[in-house]
Amino acid sequence: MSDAVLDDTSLPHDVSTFDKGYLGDGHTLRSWLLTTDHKRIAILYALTLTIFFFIGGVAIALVRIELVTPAQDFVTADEYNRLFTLHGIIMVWFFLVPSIPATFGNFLLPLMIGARDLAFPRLNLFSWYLTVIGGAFTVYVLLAGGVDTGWTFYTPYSSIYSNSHVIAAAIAVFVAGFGTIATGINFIVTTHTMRAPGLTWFRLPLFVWAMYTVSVVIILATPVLAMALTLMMAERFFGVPIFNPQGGGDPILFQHLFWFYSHPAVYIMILPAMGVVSEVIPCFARRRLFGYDFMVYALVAISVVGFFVWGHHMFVSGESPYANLVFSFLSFVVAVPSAIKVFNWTATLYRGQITYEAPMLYAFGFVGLFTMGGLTGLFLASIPIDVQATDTYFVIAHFHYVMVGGTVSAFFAALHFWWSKITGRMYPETWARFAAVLMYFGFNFTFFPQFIMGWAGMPRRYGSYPPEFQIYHVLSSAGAVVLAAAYLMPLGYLTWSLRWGRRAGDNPWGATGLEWQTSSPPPTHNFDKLPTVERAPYDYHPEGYVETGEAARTIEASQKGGEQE
Amino acid sequence: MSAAGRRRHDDMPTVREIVRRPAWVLLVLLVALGLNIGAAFLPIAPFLKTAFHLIVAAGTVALIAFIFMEMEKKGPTIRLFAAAGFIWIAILFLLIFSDYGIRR
Amino acid sequence: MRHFIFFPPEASVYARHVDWILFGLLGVSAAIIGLVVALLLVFGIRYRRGSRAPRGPLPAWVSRDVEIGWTVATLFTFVFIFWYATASFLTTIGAAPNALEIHVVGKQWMWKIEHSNGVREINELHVPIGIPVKLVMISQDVIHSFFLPALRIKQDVLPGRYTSESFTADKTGTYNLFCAEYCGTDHARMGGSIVIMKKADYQKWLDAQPGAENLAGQGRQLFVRLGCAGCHFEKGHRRAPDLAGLYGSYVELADGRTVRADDSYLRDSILQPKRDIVAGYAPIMPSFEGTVSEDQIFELVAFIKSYSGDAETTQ
Amino acid sequence: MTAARITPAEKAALREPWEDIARQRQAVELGMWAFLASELLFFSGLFAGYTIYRSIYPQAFWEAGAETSLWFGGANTAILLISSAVVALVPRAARWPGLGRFARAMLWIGALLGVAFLVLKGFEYREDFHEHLWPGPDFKLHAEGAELFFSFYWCLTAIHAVHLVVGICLLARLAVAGARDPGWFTETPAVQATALYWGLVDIIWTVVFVIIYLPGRGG
Repeated sequence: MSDAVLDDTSLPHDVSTFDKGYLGDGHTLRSWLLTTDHKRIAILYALTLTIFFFIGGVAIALVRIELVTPAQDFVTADEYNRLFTLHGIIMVWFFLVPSIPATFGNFLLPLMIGARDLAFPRLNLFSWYLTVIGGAFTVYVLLAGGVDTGWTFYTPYSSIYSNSHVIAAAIAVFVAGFGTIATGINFIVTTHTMRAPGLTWFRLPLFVWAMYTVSVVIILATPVLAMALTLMMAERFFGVPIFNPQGGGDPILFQHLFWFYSHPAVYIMILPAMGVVSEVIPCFARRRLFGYDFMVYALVAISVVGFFVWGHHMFVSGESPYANLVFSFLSFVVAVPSAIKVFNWTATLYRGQITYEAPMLYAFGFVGLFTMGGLTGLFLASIPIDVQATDTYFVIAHFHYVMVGGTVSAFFAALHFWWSKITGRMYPETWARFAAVLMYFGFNFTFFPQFIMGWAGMPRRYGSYPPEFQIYHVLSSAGAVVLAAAYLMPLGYLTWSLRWGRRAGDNPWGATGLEWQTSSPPPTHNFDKLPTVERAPYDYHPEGYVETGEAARTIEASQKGGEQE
Repeated sequence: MSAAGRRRHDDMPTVREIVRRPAWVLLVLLVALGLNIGAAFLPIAPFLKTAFHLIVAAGTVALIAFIFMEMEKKGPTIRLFAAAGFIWIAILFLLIFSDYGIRR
Repeated sequence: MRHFIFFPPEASVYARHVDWILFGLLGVSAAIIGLVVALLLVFGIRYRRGSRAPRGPLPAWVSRDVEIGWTVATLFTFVFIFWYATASFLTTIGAAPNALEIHVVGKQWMWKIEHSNGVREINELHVPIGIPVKLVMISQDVIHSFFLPALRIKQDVLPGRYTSESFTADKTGTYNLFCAEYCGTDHARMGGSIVIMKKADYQKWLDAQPGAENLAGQGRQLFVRLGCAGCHFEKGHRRAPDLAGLYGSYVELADGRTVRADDSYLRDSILQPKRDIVAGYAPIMPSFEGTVSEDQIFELVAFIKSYSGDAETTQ
Repeated sequence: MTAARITPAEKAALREPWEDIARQRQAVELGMWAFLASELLFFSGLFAGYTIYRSIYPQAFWEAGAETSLWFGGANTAILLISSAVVALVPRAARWPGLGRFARAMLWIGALLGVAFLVLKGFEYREDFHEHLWPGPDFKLHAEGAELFFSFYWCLTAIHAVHLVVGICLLARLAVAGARDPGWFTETPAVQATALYWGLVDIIWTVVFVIIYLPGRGG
């Protein structure tokens, strides 16, 4: 309000605001740091998360250099432990968990449901600040010398034995956790109360469904982690025995509470990715999403049943064998809806008019890698296999297939798909396709060898290892170089496109979502006239496919009402 | 009962009308508290006492939620979210005791 | 050691069994991923933009029936895998009755191993083939995990509580032993090897070890030194429960519960004597927490296990 | 949906991006309930831990429970029940301009009762320290597990007290802001939200009281 004086857009002669949309609405630092516009907050998040992604990336680059040789020769054992811990903490809580919801969810959720903003814009800004404060604690930990507990903070190592900055790291996670809870509440309320007229629940795009279900998971799971960390900190700081066996406590209890959050956290990471892919594939296949209803049910099922399976992280922990049986069974059950989603994406291609722009390539990559990740999840759900594979590189490979192959691929799919909406510019297609393919191969190159060495017995979190595993580590490190290049490329060409990219029309993909009905980039108030909705989502129709010059293609006339069901 | 839409001055309840129901509920809650404390001193098996305490506590929680927090007047969505909190605690307890309940 | 490993050696029947489950899962996964990739490729090429393949809406029933079809098929497949994998897990619960018991103490950052005849080793575990072995394990500090990839077994080793793992090796050789649960600075060095030997070689190895009394004997000396004998060996009016034949029996406690006197019970009774008080006795026993180490507790328990009451009382 | 006829009071209470106070109120209420569900899960970790250890060390928990001060606990429970009844009157009254003063008086009474709770709690803590009920080397009880009981005692009551402090601040803030702008006070969703939060603080305490103060009484 008070910064209107500084705000050059309030001057009537500034013509550039007309087509710069929300980006033109103030250029001062203050206009960004105090903004309540969900789109600008999304940009703030994107920048923050990019920084953390690269800090986490540097950490793991050092780890991969160390692992080229079997001996501990590049960094010391303590430094190595701090590096992989930092990588884990940053990547999980400061990239993967907030990645798609806080950036694309923030940017797109109101646009997709035809709202002016999220329900609580100031809370939204506050959640960004919480993430930044949490991030500041992480940076403090980094500068002060690091933390060496692994991202899992297992007691009693974390609560008693570690000599590193455990409390600061736990506070970082705690604070950032409340940032995501705030975002989750905001998304839930927005989806419930701010949908455009006519936009019934079963007309919502799946991305919105994904944001909604993931928000429910966030608000119900994250507080349990917060309490687990609080108790761990209480034990470390005040010496009250809670997980300490010397006072009669049980260290396994921490694991239960931790995984009650951290297994659903995997779904916090992957559900938004599923939402993205469910938008991209129908658009580039020009085809209504196959089995929309089932896709919705699958999302809901995953988000609920995802809470029942945490014990499969603890098959060798000393958990009761009968609990192992229960958790193993439930883990197989939760794989069913994931499989349904994969089949539905595939079936969406049937009778489509498929083109292969970069977002579609990333989405294909996602389906392939997620399928691999999901199927290896079945290995880990079956007890005898898990006993051998857990805490080895098999697990590392498995969850990187899901989180990096899955979530990060989808993140890049989303980045390219909505880049024109966010910035008003097109990215360079050739470069982007190249990066997408490179990422796919670099990823498999890096992580596939880890399945083999994991099954052969290579434990995780080892800075030195028996020489028979060296070949796999060398392969993996070489692949990581390719992967790093594939991550750096978009940073280059997307930045380039901000200035020199082709100006995009409002709807370059001819997509059907409401977000494409406003200008690119959208005005601060999102829609000049709030839309009403009369159709089911993904109203693509391959028969009526026409190409219209600049805005690559549109689907206009055909939408006369090809309702099928 | 609930004042939907625009409110006119002549609809305004008296303080007495507003206070009556919560006051009765408070009385019940205080009596329940007294019962609970009293029951703690009865010479019966500990688990029976604990069960009684928990039942009384559940009643207290329900009264606070439904009357004081006006859950009685809320739509299904809000009830669903309130219920979700309790259901998820039940999930946590149920599955955590699938370990602790049969460990030894 | 070898310089390349593609598939871990299989040193027990159980390991080969686990590998068959692995192959089964690999087969199913290969089929599923093959299907998905094939569909992606076939649809992706056939229905590329502008191709001549026929298009048009699907009949409404297709979606529903296909959907239900693959949901049920997936569920069935997964439940089948669950059953297949779990069935073999169930057979591993509970060790053979006359297993060779070996005690393992994990500490930052080494494995201390005690054989029942008193032989001790560090970061090396020698076992014979063909005899069931049961490892009873405990940690002195943080959580560790005793991982023998060649036997496909792994079990976390906890502070304050015994865990165990069992195996019957059937292939001689030297194989990796790792700590698989992150335990601090030298986690990566907390390992060594398991040496699986022919029975005769094993006996030879045992005999070559520096002579020591067996574990129960060491436990007996400790028992006397700590003053336990004063109460537990007393004749006539006893202040403490009789230990003869105690192991494995059921004990009635003062609060009405009945517990089985197993390793954990004995350990708890030494460290936290006030927790499970035997019916009819006053809670007068002091705690030995901090006085005895985990390996000494193994000795005491071994002694109590072997004690049948025929021996002489105090010395 | 008659956005045209917005009263000044509604205008004061409306926040971006809302145009209709009734919908804004619905949204805030839903958000608050979602937050309360989240808060319940926050405490669930403590409750689960307590229950597990109590099942492992029933006797020690029973003995340790007897060491807590039932007088303080009972009085505090009564205070909190009264305060939640008082605060429950606020949203019922605040809607009517004529009852604004009454509603604000109830807010202050609720806040004062909250402060009274904290003061009693402070005395109780002091007594506990004197009796060596803080887990550590000179802890009063010897039974294995009694320290765990008191770990949970301190964590539960302290974390609850933090929530209570937040609640008192919210009540006071609402009362002050309501006095400054009585029109806003009749319309703002903050009234309902604050009352809900206070209700949750009371719900949590109800359970804490039962599991902390009642075990071990009467031999």
